[in-house]
Amino acid sequence: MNAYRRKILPRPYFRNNLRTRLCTKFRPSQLAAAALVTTASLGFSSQVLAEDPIKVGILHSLSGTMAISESTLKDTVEMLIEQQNEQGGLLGRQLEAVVVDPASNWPLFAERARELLAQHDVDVVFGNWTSVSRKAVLPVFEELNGLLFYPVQYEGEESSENVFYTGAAPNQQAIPAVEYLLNEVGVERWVLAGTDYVYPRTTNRILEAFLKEEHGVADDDILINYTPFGHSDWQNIVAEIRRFGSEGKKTAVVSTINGDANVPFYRELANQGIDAADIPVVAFSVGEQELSGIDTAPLVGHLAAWNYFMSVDTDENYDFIDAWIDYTGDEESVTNDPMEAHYIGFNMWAEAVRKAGTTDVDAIKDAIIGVTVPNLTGGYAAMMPNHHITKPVLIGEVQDNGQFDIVWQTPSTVAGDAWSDYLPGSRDLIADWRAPMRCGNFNVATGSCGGSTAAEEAEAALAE
Amino acid sequence: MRIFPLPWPVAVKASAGSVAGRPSRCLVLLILLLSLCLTAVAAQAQSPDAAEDAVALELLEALDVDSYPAKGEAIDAIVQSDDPRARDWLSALLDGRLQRADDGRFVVVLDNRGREWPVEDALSGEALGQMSRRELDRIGINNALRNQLRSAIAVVDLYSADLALRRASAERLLGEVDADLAEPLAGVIEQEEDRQARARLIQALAIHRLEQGDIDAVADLKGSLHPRVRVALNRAVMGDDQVVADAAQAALNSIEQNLRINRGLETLYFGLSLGSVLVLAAIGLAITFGVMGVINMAHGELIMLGAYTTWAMQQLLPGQPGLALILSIPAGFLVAALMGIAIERGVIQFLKGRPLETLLATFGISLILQQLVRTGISPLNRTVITPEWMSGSLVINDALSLTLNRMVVLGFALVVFAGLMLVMRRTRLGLEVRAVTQNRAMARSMGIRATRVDILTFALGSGVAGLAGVALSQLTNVGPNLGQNYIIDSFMVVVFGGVGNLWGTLVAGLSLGVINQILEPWAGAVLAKIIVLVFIILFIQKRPRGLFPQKGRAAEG
Amino acid sequence: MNFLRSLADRDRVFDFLVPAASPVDVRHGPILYLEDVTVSFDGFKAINDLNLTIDDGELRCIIGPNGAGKTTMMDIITGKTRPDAGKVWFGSRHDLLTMNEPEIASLGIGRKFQKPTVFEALTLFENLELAMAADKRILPTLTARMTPAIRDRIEEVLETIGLAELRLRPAGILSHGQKQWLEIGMLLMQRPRLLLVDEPVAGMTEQEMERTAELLTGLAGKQSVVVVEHDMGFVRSIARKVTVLHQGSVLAEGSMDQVSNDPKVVEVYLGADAEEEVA
Amino acid sequence: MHWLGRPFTERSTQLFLGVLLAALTLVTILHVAVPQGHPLHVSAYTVNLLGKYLSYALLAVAVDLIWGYLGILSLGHGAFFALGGYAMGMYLMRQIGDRGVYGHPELPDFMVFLNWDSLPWYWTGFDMAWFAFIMVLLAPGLLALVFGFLAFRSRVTGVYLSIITQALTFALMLAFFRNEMGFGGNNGLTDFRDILGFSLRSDATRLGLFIATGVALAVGYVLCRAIVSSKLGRVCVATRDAEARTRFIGYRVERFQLFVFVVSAMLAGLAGALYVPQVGIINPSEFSPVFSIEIVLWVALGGRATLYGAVIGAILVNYAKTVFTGVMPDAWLFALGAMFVLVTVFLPKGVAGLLAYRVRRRKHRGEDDESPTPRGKEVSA
Repeated sequence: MNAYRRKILPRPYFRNNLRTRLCTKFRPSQLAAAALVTTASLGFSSQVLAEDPIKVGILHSLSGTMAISESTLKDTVEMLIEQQNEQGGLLGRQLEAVVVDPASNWPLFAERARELLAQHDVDVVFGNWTSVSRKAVLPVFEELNGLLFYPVQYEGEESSENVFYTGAAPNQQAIPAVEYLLNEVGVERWVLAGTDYVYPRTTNRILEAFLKEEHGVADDDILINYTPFGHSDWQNIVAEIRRFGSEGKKTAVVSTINGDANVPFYRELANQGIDAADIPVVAFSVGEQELSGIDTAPLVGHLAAWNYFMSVDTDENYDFIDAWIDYTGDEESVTNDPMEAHYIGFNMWAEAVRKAGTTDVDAIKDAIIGVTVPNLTGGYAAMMPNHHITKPVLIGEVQDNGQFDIVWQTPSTVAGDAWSDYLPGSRDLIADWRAPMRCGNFNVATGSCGGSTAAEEAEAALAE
Repeated sequence: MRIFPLPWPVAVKASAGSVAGRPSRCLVLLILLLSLCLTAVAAQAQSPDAAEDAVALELLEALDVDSYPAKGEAIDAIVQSDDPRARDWLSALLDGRLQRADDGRFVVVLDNRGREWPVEDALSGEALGQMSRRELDRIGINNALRNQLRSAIAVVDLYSADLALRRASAERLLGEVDADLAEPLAGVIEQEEDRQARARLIQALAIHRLEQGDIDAVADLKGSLHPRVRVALNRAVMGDDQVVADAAQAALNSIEQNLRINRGLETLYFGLSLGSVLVLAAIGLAITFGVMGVINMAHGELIMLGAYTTWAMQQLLPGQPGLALILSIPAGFLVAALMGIAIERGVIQFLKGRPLETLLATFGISLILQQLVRTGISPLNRTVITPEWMSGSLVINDALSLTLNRMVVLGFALVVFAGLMLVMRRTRLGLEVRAVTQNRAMARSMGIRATRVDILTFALGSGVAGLAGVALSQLTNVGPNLGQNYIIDSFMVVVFGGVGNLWGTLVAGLSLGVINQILEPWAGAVLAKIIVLVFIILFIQKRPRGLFPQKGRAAEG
Repeated sequence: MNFLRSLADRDRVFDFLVPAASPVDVRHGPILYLEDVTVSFDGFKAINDLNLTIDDGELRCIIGPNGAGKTTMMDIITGKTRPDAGKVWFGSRHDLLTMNEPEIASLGIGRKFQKPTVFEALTLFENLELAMAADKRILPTLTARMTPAIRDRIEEVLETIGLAELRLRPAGILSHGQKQWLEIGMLLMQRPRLLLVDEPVAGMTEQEMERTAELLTGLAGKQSVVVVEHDMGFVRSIARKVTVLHQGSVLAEGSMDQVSNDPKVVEVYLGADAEEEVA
Repeated sequence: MHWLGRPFTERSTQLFLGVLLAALTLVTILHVAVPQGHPLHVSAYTVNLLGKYLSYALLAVAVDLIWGYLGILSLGHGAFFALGGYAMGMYLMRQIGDRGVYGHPELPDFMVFLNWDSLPWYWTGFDMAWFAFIMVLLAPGLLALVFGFLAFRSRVTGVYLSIITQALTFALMLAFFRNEMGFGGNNGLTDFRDILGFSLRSDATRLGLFIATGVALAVGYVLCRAIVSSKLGRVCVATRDAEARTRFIGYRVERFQLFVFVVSAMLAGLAGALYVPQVGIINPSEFSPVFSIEIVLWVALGGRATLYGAVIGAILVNYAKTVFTGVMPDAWLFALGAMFVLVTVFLPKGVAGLLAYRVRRRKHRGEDDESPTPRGKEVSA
């Protein structure tokens, strides 16, 4: 515990904690006084902070349901900070990690984000996994003008001045995967199965529009299905997929099923005799980390689309894996796509700090656009003006060792698209945070930023 | 030039551009010869001489190119060379294990876990020890090649001595027979002795005949529930020949009728299987809650412990998942029962007669147990392997097959239930438990050690939760959150069935499962669950004591 | 369907829809009238064709061996248990079988349980306050104020049951006998027409028993009192008329002397006990 | 004396209100008057945090009212809290107007996102503050009325009631997770801009919300105190300890239970409504049964049937949570779990009981004045 504490704790926290312990031992008669001291101690930590190191906030859940996925990302950022410090830090200053635990609780994410920015005065934050947690912290980052690097694939439809999206947007994962199935596998019927939350909903809407508009797929040939989080009884749904796929046309499942629900899903597929050769499943949320906790036998041959696989055969990747295994001390530990996203995000931020010569948020925001750093798949990632990055898209086939066999890859990198071309609401929107536009939702049809004119026009239309 | 008939649509598509001539009967014979020779040569284990190695190396070299069409030709070349190692190469290539080391040697990777992989020489078959994955380059294939490889291996299997392989082959041929294959197929049907494989092959041929407009084929297809048959009949209905279309329509109608019945049966099975999971999860609770009146919120975590025991057993006995699973049944019971005793002695005995307080205290225990597993083992899910005999499904007919793992769980649930009934009805412990439940003071004065009975009852209920965990490890994730997903459902089942009534729990669990599965296709998974919950809430308001309330004076109070 | 109907059963929620309780009509004879009442639990007939009549102002003792159906009879009268067959009338106007417990209570039937149940966390004063006959609907209860008249009435009852000194102590600290008295006091606060008292002296000392006997005899005349008791000495000391229950129906009825000389009674019940009494 | 005025004559209420007022004033002064950087300055972050604790405290008071005094252990009070929160969240969503990313004048972003073309009917009216604020009380109140009516009428009490309240909040959680419901699914409602015309991103508004929560807590506390010290409160205690007896002396117990249950649900709704603008998001996880059980722990730790104990418990546990999850995230669940066990086994009267015991011992040393512990009802008494 001690080593752990030393590793993750900024020093002021200790003092704060000591104080807390002292003041919880109040007597009844001193209730009011204790309350006062407690209150003061809560607001205390910002004053004792030393000005010297550059502070890197880490906002990943270390407890609760999301700890499964997020705690390794915390370790990743800590490893990157350690590596950076070994190289002499940045601008001659050391980096210091400030770790807080939002405990998989969305309101707590907002509170912790505020703590990082307002109390600890961190220079940059790496964090979040779920969309809802990002949505929860977004107003805080905008209000307090912080920097957030968000490393997970997401539904798009967002571009904030203060957030950098290093994970895939739908056009960097879902659409290439579907194109692969169309062109290489010859799929004609589609099952879009997902967990009922915003990422699958949006992705499936985009895919539905894409399939219908671009490839003339009929309504009857698309089956959309949503299940709750952690769904474990897949019998009916798999039976439906089986029937849907037995109409004589090649069928594939595009799965945006989240986390825990996947194991029972694939098991049921295998048990009902659905083979990857008959009906392949391409998943957007199943990576090495998820595979490490399950019996991979039923999954072998199914597909996943990511921007990185641990099995990528490049030296950068092997170096990264070696460093990661050394850092965790666990020969079995795996790397995955969001880790690579943090790797890219961290290097981009470091590069921008060097370029700007300061950690000042506004300076970084300007400097980082256009920054290009190597990714782990043998190419380069560039920060686009819409705060998304360029990524290659890889399709991998699950192997029995829990790794992916890469079967297809986009010829070049794809730039992330904040606003999907396939959704009516966002078709006309673009994001560009360079001067003079500086706008996250510029409407090219009306030529204005944000909704104000759109609203006026809508009202005018109503008046007519 | 290709030598195999390529029955799969994608494979056909992949080869469409290059196929010069369709495979003919002599090619099939060639395959037959090839397969015979493969087995014969392999049996003699002759080591090929150097000249052969040079040829073989050339064959493999041809694979290590960038162009996929070139690789396809290289695969054909390997098939045509009657090298005895060809089949091993092809399957290694299919699995992505055929790789090339930096020194140019071709190797087969034996195990690709970790960073260092054990490999053997692809030509000589001698073990080369471990190689770093950095030194190796995989020979990549794409889907078209994968299908080509599978076709190549599978058509060979049609002539295999292994019955299972032949059956699988026949299955695959359904709807894929073309004119070139039709003729030799008739010969194969003649030769085939296995009824099942034979019936399949006849159907496969009939589909082809139907496509050719042969009305007699409808008779061969009538009554088959196989989706491919249905597709073929559907096509015939759409076809130009009115007579054939009418016959096909008639056959189709009877098939549809049959399918509806099968779907009904399938839904019933799904419901019973879901119900059996609910019963398993709830039945331990029916004992601790129903008989002792203890609200054990840590019940879910006891289930989780059972599941983790299964995982631990499989770790202890690597390579024998089935044995480990069977051994986990007593082990899971024991672990959960011991934990139950600890909980009873440590907390619950101090809270006698304060059910709401036990609820809070055991909830605290559940949090501790969860976190214990998270920090002690891992926050990640654990891999529990499904043994061979529990994978797959029992095929009743082409439209109805029952998944084996769920069938085993269903049977297991019934066995556990019967066992519990026996314990409660036929043993001294059961008698004492019932006595203590009804009148504690009186039972004590009769010389029954009530404390001991409490401990044993709680251990029994907890142990059964452990058994549920063992079963659930075969259906769902084994992770720290496992228990949480079942606790509310378990309480619902017990309360719905009537507290203190094991039969009630069984009936409630199974019926809730069936209701849920009937609702699901119609309302969707989430809504179905909400409807069931609301139904139970309303039901409890109407009949606060559940389906089978305890009667009599004692219950009136 | 039943569910919908029960939703329509509005008078259970809205007080103002309930007709005000009408006073008990005893002009045509008895205050409590049970006819051919039968109830069974799992096939066991706890009450079997029971007929019983209590007159206004009477003090009646009911005795009988264990399992004779004494407590079940009380449950039926107070609406806790529904009989399978028979009639139960309170006065000549109220069919008790159509009413629930609070309705029956507000008609003026008070019950003291075998095991004394008082509100242990509340003071004696508050126990009595709650029991007092008053408007027991929600808003009147919420806005109820303590008036001198109420206080006097409570003090009066506290004096009657002899617990005035303890008025501000929680009822949980009382001894067993004191709880019995407090419970009787609570019944008095309700100004009931009929008091059902279940084994009032079980576990009491000799003095406590005497005091209880005084209390109960003092009540008779103003209220009708039905006492169920095991203790023969106590019954003898207060009884005017005694009913003997056996296997759920009336075995004998009359004065204590008549009953104890009835050979049937002696045979089934008094046999052993009577000898003890004599000794 | 008027029933509402009665609490002000009680010493514990005076003390409670005094401490609360002092705390509110002190925080306000330290926040506004003391310059930033001064060690005694209370930051906006802290004010916000304290505001959250206070709304939790109000929620705990609501739970204590029915659990402490009526013996009804609701494991679904999170549902009423969340409903109040959603009512407020819907108002705040409507206040965004056309400032959403898509610039739609009426529809919230998530509806545009999911291709809805008009507001669902149940969203109408929420653009008006008065309507939304009424719904904050009405929505949870109505749910409590219907649910309680059915439950108490059939005498579902004790453990059974706890279990079905848990099922209720679980069912609601599943329902609100559904995107078709029109409440934003898993993401819930977020990205609020302003409330009653004040920007939610300004420190002054935050202070205002903190004070408003404090006032709401005071009002809720006094209301609950007035109820429990009226005759109705004594009927509640009587019901808790001996439900059958209460019925026999002529009280329609189910109506009293229903009345207090509805009041408690409305208070919980109010707490939720004050919570949402301070944390900036409302999503279905507030419906999770675990949260509801945690509320009960606050009350148990603070001390049942005291009201002020609930406040102490809520603040204590949440402060501990803030500190622990920052310092030792792994240890937090252990600590929380241990608290559940230790409090129920060793500290049945909670912190308040401990305080009261000390005070009493100091007052009359040696005098035996142990009042009986309030206990939950037996499964089948």
